[in-house]
Amino acid sequence: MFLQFIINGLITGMLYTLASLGYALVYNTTRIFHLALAVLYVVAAYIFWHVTVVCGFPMFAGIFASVCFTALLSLAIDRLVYFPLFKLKASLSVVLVSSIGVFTVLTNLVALTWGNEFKAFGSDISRIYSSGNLIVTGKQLFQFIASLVLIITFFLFLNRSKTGLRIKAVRDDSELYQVLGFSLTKMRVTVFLLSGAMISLASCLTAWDIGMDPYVGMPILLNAIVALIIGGAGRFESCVIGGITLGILQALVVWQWSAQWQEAITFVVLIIFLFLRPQGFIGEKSRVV
Amino acid sequence: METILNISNLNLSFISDRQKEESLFLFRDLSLEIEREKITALVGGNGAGKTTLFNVISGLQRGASGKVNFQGSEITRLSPYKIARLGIGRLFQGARVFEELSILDNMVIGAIHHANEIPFYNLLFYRKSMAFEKGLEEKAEAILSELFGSNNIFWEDRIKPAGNLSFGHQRLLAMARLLMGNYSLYLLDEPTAGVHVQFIEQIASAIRHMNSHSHKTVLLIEHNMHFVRQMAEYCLYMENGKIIAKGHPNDVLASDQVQQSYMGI
Amino acid sequence: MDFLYHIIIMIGIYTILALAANIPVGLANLLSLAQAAFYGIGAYLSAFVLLNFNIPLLPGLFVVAITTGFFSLLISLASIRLKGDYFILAALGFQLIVFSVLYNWTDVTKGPYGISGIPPPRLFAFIELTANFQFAILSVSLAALTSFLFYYLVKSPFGRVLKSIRSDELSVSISGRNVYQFKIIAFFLSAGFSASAGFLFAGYVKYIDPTSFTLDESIFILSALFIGGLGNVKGCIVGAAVIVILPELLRFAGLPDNIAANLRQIIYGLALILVMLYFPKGLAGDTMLK
Amino acid sequence: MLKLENIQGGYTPGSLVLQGVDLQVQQGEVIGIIGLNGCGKSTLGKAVLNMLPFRTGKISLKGRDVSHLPVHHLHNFGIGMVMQGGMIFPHMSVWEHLQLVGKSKSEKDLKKRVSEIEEQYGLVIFAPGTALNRKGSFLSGGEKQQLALMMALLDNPEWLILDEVSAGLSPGNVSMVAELIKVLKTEGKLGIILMEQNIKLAVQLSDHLLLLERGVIDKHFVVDKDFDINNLNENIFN
Repeated sequence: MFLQFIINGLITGMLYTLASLGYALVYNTTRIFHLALAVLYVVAAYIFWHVTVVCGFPMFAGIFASVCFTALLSLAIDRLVYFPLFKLKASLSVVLVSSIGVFTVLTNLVALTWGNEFKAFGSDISRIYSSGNLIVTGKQLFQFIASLVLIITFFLFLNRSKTGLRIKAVRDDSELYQVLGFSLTKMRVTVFLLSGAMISLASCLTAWDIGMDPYVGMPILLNAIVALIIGGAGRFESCVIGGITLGILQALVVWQWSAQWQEAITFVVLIIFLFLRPQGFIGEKSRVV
Repeated sequence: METILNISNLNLSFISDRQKEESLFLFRDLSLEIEREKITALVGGNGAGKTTLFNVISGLQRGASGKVNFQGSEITRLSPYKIARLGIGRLFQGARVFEELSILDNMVIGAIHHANEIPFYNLLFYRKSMAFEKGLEEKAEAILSELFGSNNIFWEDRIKPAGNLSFGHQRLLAMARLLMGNYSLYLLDEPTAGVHVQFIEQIASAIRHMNSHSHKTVLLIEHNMHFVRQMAEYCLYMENGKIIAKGHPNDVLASDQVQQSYMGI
Repeated sequence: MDFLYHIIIMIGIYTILALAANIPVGLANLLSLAQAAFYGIGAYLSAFVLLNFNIPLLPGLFVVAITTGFFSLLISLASIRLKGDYFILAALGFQLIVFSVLYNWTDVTKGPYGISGIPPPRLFAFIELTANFQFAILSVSLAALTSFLFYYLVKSPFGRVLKSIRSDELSVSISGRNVYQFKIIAFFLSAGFSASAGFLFAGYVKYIDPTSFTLDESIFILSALFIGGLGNVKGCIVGAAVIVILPELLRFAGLPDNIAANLRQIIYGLALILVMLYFPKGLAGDTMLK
Repeated sequence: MLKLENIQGGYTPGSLVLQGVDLQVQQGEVIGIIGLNGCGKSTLGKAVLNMLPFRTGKISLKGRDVSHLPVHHLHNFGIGMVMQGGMIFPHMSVWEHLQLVGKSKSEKDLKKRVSEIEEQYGLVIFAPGTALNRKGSFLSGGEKQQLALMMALLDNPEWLILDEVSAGLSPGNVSMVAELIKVLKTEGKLGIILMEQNIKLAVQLSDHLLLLERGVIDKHFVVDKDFDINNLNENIFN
């Protein structure tokens, strides 16, 4: 049984990693507490659902449409809200409050468009692969493989491509980045598009298995943020470490106690980390004063 | 002469982020004494550790080993607010006035009193609270008119937000605010930095006021050598966390060692 | 008439909640996303007090406010140790943990079923407050009392120290003030005020469940505060009035309830964005979020 | 010509670190800016690149007004800068730094260009056979400075602002930097503004020395055969 929960936790953790990478792309480069990402997660799932279930297109077309739409919406949020505030030299708290505003507006637009009720992707029972006591469903296997491929692709992109190098450079030192002749404004376009795409992929993979309603985004986003913090804010590798740790930890909580406490435990872990090791697993301690 | 502040064997290091083993020393066995009722200047190049030393004295920088003695009692590991209450006042670099508060409130905050800062004290003991506030306002008026003349702009604009003042005026207000605290030792971090020339004489007279009028000790960090010569009776030259020369400012600044170190010749 | 009383009662409750949030957010610049947690703790404790003890209104209110105040120590501890984003996240965590406990600790809180049949509070041991107009009077007087206290708080030397912490914490501590102590008191007062709103709510609705005290509710309280404006009483009253009356106007406009609920939220969200972009001081505030 | 006229600026609106600086650099010329700590040398560097929160005055490049261009544009107009402490990206490898700055160059071209610069100016950390996969934070101070200089030169700038490039370096590295500047000077293609704490070095390298005090250019010296360094000392300390 233990191993079964570890496997389930690992798969959940990898999905958290994807969401966490989406958050980290924005947070690590702009320091925006991007709560509106939660609603992008929801929008992505609904677009996917609409294109596949309502319009009847194949799954990959649905994912493609969802990724494109979410990425553009993410960019639009930056252009219409965050970037004007950045120009006004508003503080990050102000940006956070406006982000909450965006979250509220879009969540309710989704609810108005598609309704408040729960939606699922058909009720077909997927194939089951078992070995001994271990059971893995076909959907889980797909989630595992897809997110593994995506995570590897992301890190290859980050470390090999020019754009990836630029993202790493902005994260390290945005002032030097500009001195070397690169525009931060252009970089914002890149990170918001990519962040939207990442959160959309995380969302499609999850919603396809367990369905969605307009309010699923926030818990997932909070898990993604917690993953980044316990891994170590400022890095991208921390999303993987934090995401998988969190996934497995929650699975173990479900195993030992019950599912209802997993959210509370997540935040207890977060608060322990904030107090005892704010730099996370792999972060560096910053200099005093 | 009697000493007011006595620092012995101060060590401060932090583990560098990058090379995990190597620790960087800011201070290594630093010892110094500050004489009572004198103006002492602390000079030295960037990164010599002057501001960090101030932070250690006023309790903002933790993790130093060694002893800091102030008027005979050890203050090494006390909280900043306790150190202030014992009588060490500090002027930070930059403007550092409370921009949204009125000029008068800025002055009143400078006084160390906490009896009436309990919530609803003014509601429960209205008369007492008002009398107390009145006393502080009178004190503020006295200090401002003594420093800047009887009809100075600070007193005239006392109910306007301090953020409206020019940088030089904000700096002067911060100095005047410091006088509200009745400290026995004033730590001034670059009082003239970034200030327009017209204010420098006023800052100098405020420092003289601290020193001669109320017989208080002043320790100041300064890059303006004219100002050091003009103000200080004693000078400490600091390099890489050590005091490498001390004495009368003219002697210290004339020494080859100091000139070489300061100018990197 | 009952409808009007309802509006008045709700404006009273949200005025108190906005004023409570104004202490840490408006005066000390600590963006607390845990205000609904205090409100919830206050409401549950009130239900407990009203159900189990036969004590009059004012002592009951006092006990609830003080007890809730002690819960705020968890948040003030976080505000002392953590800066910026990390504090915001810790407060968010506290909010979600409180909700989770209210929702899942069924032995004590009855979980999602909530607590029903809360008896009305009694004034001076003999007048039972059952009628809505009585509650409206109670609500208005409590809101007035809170406003009065808040007004004196802002004007007081204590408020002055909080405002200076907002602009420069280090300068306050080297002027001999224990900044931690001030933050602890600020959150204590904020939690106490929120709890009195919880008391009103529990006594008025007579039924409480965890869904009234979610993160959304925290956001809602902050919306009232930001739309009205930070730093004074006026902003809180204006903000509370706007967020309570607005949905009723939508109802008058003839929109079906399910659409009106979402539309209302959309309007708050938009208002929040527009306030941040174009009116950083809100409709009637003194200062802006830093 | 890179020309600054009446540059005022600082970090908060009221407090001006620079209170009206004028200077001009021709191609092939080295202008040394000296002065005591805190006189505004680094701030001046930032002011040229439009990196200060508050700045007024006019900056023109070959007669064209570039005062309001953002920092990344100025780079593309040929102004390179090496900031104090050899600023590099701590989590990126040396090779990644080069790839980043090399923009669209292919790997082969980039390698060729790097080894050209390495031979020309003696930036030894790029000599053939050295490991280029070390992360920025693991480089020594001298290596960081070499990398920063390499990045500045890789884009063929026409103007170079060097902010305290010798600060905190070992004597060996200081002379390496000095050699590099001398080579640049003899080539005569670049106009260099050199903010320098080390006066001896500034005298050695510059054509003109400007003494910055309290945010204004207090004195101007032409460095020629008759120039006496002791005279300079007198001026600064009295």
